[in-house]
Amino acid sequence: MNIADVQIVSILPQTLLLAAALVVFLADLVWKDRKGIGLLALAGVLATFVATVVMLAGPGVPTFQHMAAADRFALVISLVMSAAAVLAVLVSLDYIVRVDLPAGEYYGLLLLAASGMMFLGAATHLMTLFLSLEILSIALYALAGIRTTDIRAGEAALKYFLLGAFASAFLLYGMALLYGATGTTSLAGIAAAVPSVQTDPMLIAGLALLLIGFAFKVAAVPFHMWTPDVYQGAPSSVTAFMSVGAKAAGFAALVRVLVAVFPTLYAWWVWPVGVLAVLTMTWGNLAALAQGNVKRMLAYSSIAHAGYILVGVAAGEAGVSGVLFYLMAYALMNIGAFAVLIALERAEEDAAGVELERMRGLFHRRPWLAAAMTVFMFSLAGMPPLAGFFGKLYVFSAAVRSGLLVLAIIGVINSVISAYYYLRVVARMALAAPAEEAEPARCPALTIGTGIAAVGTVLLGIYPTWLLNLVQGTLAVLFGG
Amino acid sequence: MDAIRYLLILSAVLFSIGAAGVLIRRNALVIFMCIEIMLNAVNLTFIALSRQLQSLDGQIFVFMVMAVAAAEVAIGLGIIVSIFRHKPTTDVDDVSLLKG
Amino acid sequence: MNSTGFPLLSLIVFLPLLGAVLVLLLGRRSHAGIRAVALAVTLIVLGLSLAAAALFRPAEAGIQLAEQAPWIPSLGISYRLGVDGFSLFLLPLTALLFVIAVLASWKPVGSDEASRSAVQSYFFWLLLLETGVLGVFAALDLVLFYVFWEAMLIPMYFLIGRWGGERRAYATMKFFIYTMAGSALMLVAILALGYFAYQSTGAWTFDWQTLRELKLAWPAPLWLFAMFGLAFAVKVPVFPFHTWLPDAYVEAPTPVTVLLAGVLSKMGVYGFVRFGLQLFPEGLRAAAPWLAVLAIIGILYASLSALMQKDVKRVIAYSSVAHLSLVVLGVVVANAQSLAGVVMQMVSHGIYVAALFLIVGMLEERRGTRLIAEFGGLWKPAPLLGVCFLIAMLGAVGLPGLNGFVGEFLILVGVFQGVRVYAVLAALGMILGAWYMLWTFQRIMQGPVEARSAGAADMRGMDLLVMVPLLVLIIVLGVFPNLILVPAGATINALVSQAAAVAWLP
Amino acid sequence: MLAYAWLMLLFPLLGVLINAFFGRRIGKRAVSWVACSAIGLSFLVALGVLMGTAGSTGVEQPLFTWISAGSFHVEFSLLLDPLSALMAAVVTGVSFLIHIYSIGYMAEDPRYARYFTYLNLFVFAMLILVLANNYLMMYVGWEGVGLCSYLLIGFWFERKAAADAGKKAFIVNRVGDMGFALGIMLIFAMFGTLQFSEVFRRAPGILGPAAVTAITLLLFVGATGKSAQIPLYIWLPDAMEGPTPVSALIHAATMVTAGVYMVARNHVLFDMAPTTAAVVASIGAATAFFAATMALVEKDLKRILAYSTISQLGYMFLAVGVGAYAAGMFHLTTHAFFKALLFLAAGSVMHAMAGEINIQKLGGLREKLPRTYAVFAVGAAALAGVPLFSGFFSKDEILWRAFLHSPVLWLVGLGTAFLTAVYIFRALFVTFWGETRAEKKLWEHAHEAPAVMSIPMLILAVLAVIGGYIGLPRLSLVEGYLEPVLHAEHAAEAGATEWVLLAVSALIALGGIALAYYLYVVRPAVPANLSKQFAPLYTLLSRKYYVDEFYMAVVVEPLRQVGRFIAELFDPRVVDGAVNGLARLAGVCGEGLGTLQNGRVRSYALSILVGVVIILGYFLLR
Repeated sequence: MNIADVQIVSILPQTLLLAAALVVFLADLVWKDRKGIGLLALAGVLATFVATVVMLAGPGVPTFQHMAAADRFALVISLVMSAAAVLAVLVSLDYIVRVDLPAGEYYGLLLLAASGMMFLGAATHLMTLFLSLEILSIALYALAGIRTTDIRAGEAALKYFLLGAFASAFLLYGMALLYGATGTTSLAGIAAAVPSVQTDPMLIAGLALLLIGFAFKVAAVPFHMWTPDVYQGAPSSVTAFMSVGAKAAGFAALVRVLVAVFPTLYAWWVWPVGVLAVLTMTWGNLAALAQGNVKRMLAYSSIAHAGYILVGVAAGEAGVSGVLFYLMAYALMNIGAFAVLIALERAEEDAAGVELERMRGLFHRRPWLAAAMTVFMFSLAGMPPLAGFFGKLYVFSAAVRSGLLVLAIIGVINSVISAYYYLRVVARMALAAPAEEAEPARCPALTIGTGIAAVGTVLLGIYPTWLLNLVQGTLAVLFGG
Repeated sequence: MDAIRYLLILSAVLFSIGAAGVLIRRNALVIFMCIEIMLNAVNLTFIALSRQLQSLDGQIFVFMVMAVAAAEVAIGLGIIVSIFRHKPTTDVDDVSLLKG
Repeated sequence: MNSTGFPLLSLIVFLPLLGAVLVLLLGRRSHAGIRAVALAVTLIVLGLSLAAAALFRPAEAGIQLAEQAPWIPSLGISYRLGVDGFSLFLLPLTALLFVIAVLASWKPVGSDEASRSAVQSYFFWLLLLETGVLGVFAALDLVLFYVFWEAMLIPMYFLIGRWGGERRAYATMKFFIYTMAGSALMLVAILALGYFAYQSTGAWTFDWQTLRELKLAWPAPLWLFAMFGLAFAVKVPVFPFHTWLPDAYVEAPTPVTVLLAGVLSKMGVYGFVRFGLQLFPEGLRAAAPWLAVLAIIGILYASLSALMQKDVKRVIAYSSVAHLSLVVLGVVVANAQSLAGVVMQMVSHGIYVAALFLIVGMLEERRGTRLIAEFGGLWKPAPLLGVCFLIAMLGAVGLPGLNGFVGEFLILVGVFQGVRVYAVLAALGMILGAWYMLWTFQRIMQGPVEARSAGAADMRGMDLLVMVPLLVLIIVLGVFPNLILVPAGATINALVSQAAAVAWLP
Repeated sequence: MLAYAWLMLLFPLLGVLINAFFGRRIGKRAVSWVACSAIGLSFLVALGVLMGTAGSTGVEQPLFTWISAGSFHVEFSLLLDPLSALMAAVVTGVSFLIHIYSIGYMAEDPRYARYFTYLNLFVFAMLILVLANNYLMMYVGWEGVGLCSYLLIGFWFERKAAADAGKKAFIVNRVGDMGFALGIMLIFAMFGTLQFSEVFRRAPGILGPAAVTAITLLLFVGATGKSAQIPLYIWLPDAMEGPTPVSALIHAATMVTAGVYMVARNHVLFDMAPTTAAVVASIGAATAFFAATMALVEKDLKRILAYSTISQLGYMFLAVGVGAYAAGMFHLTTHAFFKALLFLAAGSVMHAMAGEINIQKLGGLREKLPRTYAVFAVGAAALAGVPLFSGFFSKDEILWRAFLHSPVLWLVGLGTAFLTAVYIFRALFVTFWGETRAEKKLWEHAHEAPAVMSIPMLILAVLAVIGGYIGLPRLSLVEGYLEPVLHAEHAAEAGATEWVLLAVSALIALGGIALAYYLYVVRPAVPANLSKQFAPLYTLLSRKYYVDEFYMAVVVEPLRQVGRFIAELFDPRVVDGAVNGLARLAGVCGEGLGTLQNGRVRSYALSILVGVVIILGYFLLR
């Protein structure tokens, strides 16, 4: 093998992140400035972001040894991921100092997880799929429990770890069965073999187990039970990042496997995915109704959003671009919402997240922060003209196009239910008298992060076309040629 | 020819035992070991299939799985230790502050 | 761009948005400046909308002043605005009522100190709302329409929730969720319609004019109409989807109630015509008997309910339900007279109901209560208030010579041409309407002078400024309804022939 | 002159505008000048029109297009023909006198300008009603006069009774108006136009018997409301809460006769509908009799006159019901004179006695108020049908035509005439004769009204005497004048029968007066005994046959109960309860799901495993 054929450029964003992670780990040994390390990490993710943008604009690149692709699909996922990572680092800069987290481990693991997520989005081989999944998972297990001073963080990490490993085992088993049925571990190979072995139980079972594995990662009901606990127990900045990144990565893999590898079995998987979608959004929304803790409510809300995205997945080929758009919109609004929670969070008493009552009268104390939160809440509720609305519009239109009108209907009804609990947050901020509370944190990075998320949420709503053009037709090149 | 079938069944049984163990046992360490059983059952499947298919992919996969499993052990033990520092127990049912 | 090459409608729709931004840029303490900006912007919008009405060529039935630009081409969503004779007068009406609302907000609005001092955000939301409402009436792309339709809820949420009465939190949440639930299915219907277009033409489109030409296979029109119709029925509201209304109307601050009743309720009726009758005449026809029965129930039910309300604002709120139910009945019947009546009544109702709610606001301001039993004999200390109340009330009661009559009577004539029993039942609303209105008027304005009302101040200054234009319009439109009916004539004829094409009523 | 007919409308309108906007600033004197000259000028124009239209079949004068909605095209346009001209002249003439009278009567009222604004507005609306060339415009006037009636009855709105009465008048009228409105709709549905001339021209060709009966009945429902006929008469007695000149103008002379005018205007249709005509005549006769009985026991002088008005309106309907439109219009005219006169005289009594109106607390007033007494006596004689007074001629015309039509109707009419003579002279005797029963202070204070009040009364008294001669059976000015419009077939030349009937009714009237004289002057104790002897009947009469109570119990209360049920129970609990229940259901579901989330990692694993089994099962068993 000639070194020139390795095509390292195909995995440039991931590699950059890995490199940045290493630099951060090393720098931590000698540099005790947590902000500085954070800025270092920020430089790394920004570089990744720029690289992704450049690659999106540039000509296509071949795959990385058929293990990972740099197709538009993967690059858009990278874009989402690096945007999420940029925001996550921005909101963490002040936060980890406040709650006293070790900077090196924190940023290193964050970058590592981000790299794993990007790899997952690009993976075109069962091996890369598994490895990248584990990279991101293991990094996230550790991140979830990084706040060792709090037992709830440990509990979150333990639950995530045990259940994650448990689910990984199923995924892995599914891979083994696919390998057995088709004789290959490359997705392209499997896809080529599928038509000839269609009804082989081994193949079918493999598909089912793969679906289960990714369903766990994206927190689809009934594989979602870990989500609220982990999201609540983990440090908020971690939750922000993983609720977006891990979900996006899981969906990227799910879409690539289901839509690109098993299009001929669409009739087989559309119903389980559809049912998962219905269960997921309904369960998430209903359970969120009963939450008094905003962080936990957002955890359930993230389950519900997984349900909406699953509607797009169930739409098959037609839904791919919708899923990508939704992921981007979701990344902006959800990290934004967590950013506001982070600003409100105080080191000790809010370890398990900010209670709804703490939001009282935020509009009077910090109008811009409250305004940003309002944007995120309305966007999450799917109100036009914000990003969340067009995300839903896109996935539901795909569902309609694929004849899944029922899913669209259930989806919009769910949006209405969700509006109630999002509005409750707005109501506490805007309509209730301010509580006598300490000032929320002020930090330029956090403000910038929140601002970017808010502006992005609005812009993506008013003029979604630029992103829509980007995600359009990604399927055609799902294997990167 | 049947050998492969036996091997597959064996690994499926092993996998099920592991899964059942996860559900039944309360000790975090034991649960984790059950998961290891599941992973190894998959490894067995890979190896059997690799032999059947005369392809190396499966065996490479097994190496990867073993490496990953090792990493998981490291992180898992770390988490368990970190909890143990707050609460001297390894019973997973004892750590259920987060719920609802 | 339209034939004049000047994006007049866009300017009308987005100028308030610009004003909202301007309001944000002004200092939070410069209340006078904020008010001035709001007033200037709403006045300019009013002027522009009148200019639009003047530019409108009455003889033509189709869409005029149309504008178009690509927006989200990948989904076939574009930016399209336009008006026809049906929607033409809704723009000046909206613009006028926003001017009135701004004037009515000259004194700080709100029930507590915090909200009263939040002038900046109040006007920000108010101007944003204006963009939303004007957008609804001008949008001719279904998705764009939906965006305006839903987006309008956000400012409304804040306006009721922050500056409303005691139970504002409950009312605003209910309003938001209820109306959002109503329009949820509309989104699916819009998407389905876009998909049908895709199936038949190979390209997604949400262009209203293209979609009109779409031939839909039965029963698609019925289902689509039902999904659209639910949204409109909630917005109007049609019985039994009306229970959000009393809460919202009552809890909202006066200027917002004026807008709710004057403009927002028209959106539902507008929708029934624009996206019901014009897009799915077959669907509306099939649903017509049901809708007609609901409308008639609405008239009688709301009238009887209004009769026994204890809070004067609730009386007017229920009267609004009754009056708009009649308008819906007019849409359902869809003949030349009833549709002319609908056009007329939409504007008329907007005007007199606005006047009535303003008066309720003034009553509340003077006495700190809205309970009818707490009033009495107010006409003596406040003669002007009494006269204004009287004229507005008579407009609402449908006294000939005032604006409420023309629309009501035309609708009834139209309904009578269609199904006579409907007309007879609906006409009972005339009697009940007189009853509850006069009784309310009597208990508030007449009778022995209630001790605490004896020193009530009469209207002056700003009170008169907001009221006089409305009262003048009540009379002018009652005497010269052709100001509206003639420009709308060609459009109404086209609507009628469309309805007749699907063999409407016997 | 006809070309300037619109001035008739303009003057009162200007009066309204000036007094409404500047009335409080320009002073009472200016207000009365504006108001009275407006009506006076209007009256002059009306006289001109009256002369101008003589012999004409009608001229239409379009002013502007009011409503054009497709085929629904309504002009605002005046119809000038003898019928409308006569009515307009009566309306403006009587109004003018009453305006003058009001200057004195309302002199002390703080809301002087408002009063005259309303009064001018009333004349304006009434003229629209009268001069309309189409149904809808007539309806405008119709409701407009109803509004003014509402405002003027409730003019002293601080009194609950006044406010109640105004509201009652408006709502009861609305009931009738709904019938009128439906009639208009039916006409439009049949003809596609609402213009009188078109409708009448095409009616014979278009309308079948059922349709014409329906239309005329609906129109008549409107008439029963405005003209206080059974079953909608109940508002008129209460309407006496208004200032007395208002009662004279609106509730005696003009507005309440609009129903008669409307039927006459639509005589083409009513001629085609014998059933309706029979209904009109019967209701007219019944109302006439029925109201007269109630007047017998009433103690309130104004209410006696109100019942009397109802009764006389019944006569007019009896007339138009039997096809004697000209006779109806004739009686309308004479009634306008003498009933206005009676009311003004009653007002003069009130003026003198500080508002006291209960005849049992008056008495002997002829000493103190000789002029009032004289004019009241003239009015009473006219009303009672004393020969040579105006009422005698017009009433006999009606009775005669009724006799030709149906002796039963004639008999009822005759009975009513008798009762009329009794009750009005009872009022006269009790109020003006005998010893006074008034409080001493009031009695001493009593004084004759100023000239501004008595001159209009005098003019009316003269008219009440001579007004009848324009319609002498031989002379028949009214009938002749109205001939071009009404095409009344000349009934058989007045022969012996007519003279006999004339004599009979004259005797009946005199007999009634004699009875009243006996009962209330000669033997004042008898009535009290009678009322004790026939206590149930007396109670029935004095409680007005319990009709108000009946309506209250059968219509008003049930509706209010339904309203209360909806407003307090059904709407918040059931309709809204369903909505809130749905929301609560979602909340309960959410909490239920929360309990599933028990925090134990092994149950989470179980959930995963269940999912695995189901999904695997689905895929493998599919």
